[in-house]
Amino acid sequence: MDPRERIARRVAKELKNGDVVNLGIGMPTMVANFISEDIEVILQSENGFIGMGPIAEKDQIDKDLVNAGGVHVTSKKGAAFFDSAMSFAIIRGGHVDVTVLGALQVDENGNLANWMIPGKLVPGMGGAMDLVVGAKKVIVSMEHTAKGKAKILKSCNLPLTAKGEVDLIITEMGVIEVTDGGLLLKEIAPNISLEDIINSTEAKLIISPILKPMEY
Amino acid sequence: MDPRERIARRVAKELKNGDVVNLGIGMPTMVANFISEDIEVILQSENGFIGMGPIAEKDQIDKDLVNAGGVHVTSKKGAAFFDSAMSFAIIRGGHVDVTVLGALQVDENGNLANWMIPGKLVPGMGGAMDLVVGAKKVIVSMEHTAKGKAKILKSCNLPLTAKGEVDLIITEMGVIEVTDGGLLLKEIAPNISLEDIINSTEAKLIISPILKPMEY
Amino acid sequence: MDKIISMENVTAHLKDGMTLMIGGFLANGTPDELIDCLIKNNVKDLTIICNDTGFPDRGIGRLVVNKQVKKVITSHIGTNPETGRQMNEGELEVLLVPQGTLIERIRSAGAGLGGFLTPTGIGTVVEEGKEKIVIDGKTYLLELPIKADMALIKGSRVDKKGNVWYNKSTRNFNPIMATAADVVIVEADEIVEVDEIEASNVVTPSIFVDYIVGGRG
Amino acid sequence: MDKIISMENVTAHLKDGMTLMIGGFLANGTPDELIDCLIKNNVKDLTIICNDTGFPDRGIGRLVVNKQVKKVITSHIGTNPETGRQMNEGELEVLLVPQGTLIERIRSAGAGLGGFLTPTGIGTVVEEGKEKIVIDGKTYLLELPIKADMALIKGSRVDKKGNVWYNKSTRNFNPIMATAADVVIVEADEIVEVDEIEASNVVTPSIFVDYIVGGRG
Repeated sequence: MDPRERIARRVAKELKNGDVVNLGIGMPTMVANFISEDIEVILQSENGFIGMGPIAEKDQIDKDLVNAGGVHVTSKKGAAFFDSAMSFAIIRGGHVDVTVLGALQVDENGNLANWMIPGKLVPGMGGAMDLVVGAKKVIVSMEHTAKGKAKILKSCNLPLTAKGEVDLIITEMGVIEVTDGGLLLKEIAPNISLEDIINSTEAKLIISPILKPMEY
Repeated sequence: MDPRERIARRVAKELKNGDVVNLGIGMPTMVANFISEDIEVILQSENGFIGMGPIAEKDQIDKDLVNAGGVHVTSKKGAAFFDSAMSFAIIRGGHVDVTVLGALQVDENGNLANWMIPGKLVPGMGGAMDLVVGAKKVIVSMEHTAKGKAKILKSCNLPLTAKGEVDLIITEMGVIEVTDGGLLLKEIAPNISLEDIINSTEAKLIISPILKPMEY
Repeated sequence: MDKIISMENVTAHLKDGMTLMIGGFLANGTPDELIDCLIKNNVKDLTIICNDTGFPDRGIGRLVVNKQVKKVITSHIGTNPETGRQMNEGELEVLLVPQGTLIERIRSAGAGLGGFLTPTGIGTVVEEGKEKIVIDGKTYLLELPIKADMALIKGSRVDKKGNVWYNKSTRNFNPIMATAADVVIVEADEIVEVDEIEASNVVTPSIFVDYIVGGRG
Repeated sequence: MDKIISMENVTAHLKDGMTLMIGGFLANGTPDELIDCLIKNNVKDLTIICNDTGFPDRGIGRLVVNKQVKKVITSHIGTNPETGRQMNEGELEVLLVPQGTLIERIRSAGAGLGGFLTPTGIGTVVEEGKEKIVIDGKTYLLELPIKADMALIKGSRVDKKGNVWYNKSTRNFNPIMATAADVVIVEADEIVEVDEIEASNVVTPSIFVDYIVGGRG
């Protein structure tokens, strides 16, 4: 299985019935494909609606309906549209249960950097800063390293998206919880050794006494 | 003609085509009856709509439509309803051209007191403080005196509704503009002498060099 | 996730001493049956946040008359003489807030803001005890958010997921209050199937609504 | 008070150096014909306030590509490489603002507020130069209102008085921008008779709209 799919599948398991969830652009979007059919999750799209459905097939395209990535999507029964002020009232006001975002870097203190690389890539923060501050639970979903370099650091050195807001990090190697005491490794992927994950992580990992195999 | 009707008629002359107008409870409400048919004035009701029409006749009553006084009214073609946050965004944001309110006291500095008499009458300010601060033009419409006592004072002694926001005072005796130099009497009612109005006013009145008869 | 409950089931959520937001403007757009329920259960020592205290026999005023209210945070009490009487006798604490400031304070809580700056109330008793901040030479009051344990609101049409549409002037404080309380109960004039309210016409998205009770229509 | 004008008449209102708000989110709900008009007239040195700079060939990005923009205040430029290039070359000033803060700053201006306190941006470069205020032990940034000379917005249905209804995700920044500019021009997908939009479904009340131009639908 593709590592990105493994990550998306594992993130999907974090979602509970009734959760209001915002999925970031890219890999987090894949999470929608793996949500259990036994639960109902309400997807919020920060350009202004709840009840987002799958990407529109060619014959489903509605010129007036896109997601926050500008891609034509569908809406589910019971969807509701609103303006951007309401959208961010929902986001900042704690009415989103879970937000899932990618990261350039994340660190031991739950700091997140995902919006710019000075002198190189400056896309802008879009709604990410509000989402990370406002959502009740912040899940970073990403590949564990980038070109062999660690992304889970002692301390982020790229400009931050938010300070101390990350709750959970899910990669193809494992599941790490941000706790007051540091990064707690709770699950490890079946094909990965403790040594592998420790070597791929700059931050100190506390190994959970009840470390479990990561299930997708 | 009833003095209150004269006041309402004169206030109506201040309104221009296209004006968005909020009329306070009581006498200001009467102004609507005297707006020229040559112009279109849009009435805003702070409980949440524009396009307010006349009081509902018995067969026109809609249980879901009242004005800010709780009275069943009608709405005009092109009306629009909104919530209270939007209503006060309109009011405070300078999108109301004229507000017309009654007063307990008004003074030389354009201060207004119209929301309470300590130990006696404490109805609350409702939307008055926002209206007086937010509307582009504030017209006080009231009878010139209360039980023979002056209401236009050197300085209000009742708790203020707002400081220095009144633009124009219209009573059955005359029309007074609040200027940086003080209260400028611009129009005087036909049946009233200068002595009458000066004696009925505690504040100093500057008599306009082009004092005109007040027309209704 | 069936949100529709009976009025009897509302009772379990009511507690003496709660802070309640109640929608409506002079008894228009007020959830009357939920107020009946509060009266029937004689829930006491309530702090109520509302635009006004209605009339002695209509709207929120009935709770005042029935002496269930300890404190009211509101913009207007003039249409209910009983509120004024209890205030003067020291039986009821009344905090008067300008209407635009009151609704914005509620919105601020719902929107995750720490407060806002308003010109309303400068130079009046409203500014007492509040921080003043000057921006570009103009003075503003710093007003703080206000939230509640529960919001009781009234919707004209509510679909079974909890999306709400309000008819005409019944909207007033209702949709904003729905964003600023831990638990939100909407009393529906009419409960409709999902998608009977066009998605672009929904005013309160379903995620704000916890429970729906059917009104008398 | 006929608000409907031709695209030629829009020209008279355009000036080099203006500050413009333009609605839309990644070219969805953007007034494309009004952007055509800005391009045709080659209006220069614009300051543009917008959610994002769209794409090089779609949405607001076309004005960037055509070098008509001096400064842009926005939350995202990643989908338009030309914005980044001009920024890096020093040809274009870019001020990046978190999306929720940007829309709230616009709302704040339209609503007559002096600013608001937000937790967004604390501990990041966004806080540089801004006042921090602690409320109940939590730190917030004081963010200030932002207004424009003109707002160009897109409406799905606009009645002849100027009441606007937006379909689905085209709403985004449009209704809030309509409250915060001296002159507001709405490009309509469809112009309808007064009262064809039910009064309780109007999103932007007519009083905010100065001119209506008919779009291609």
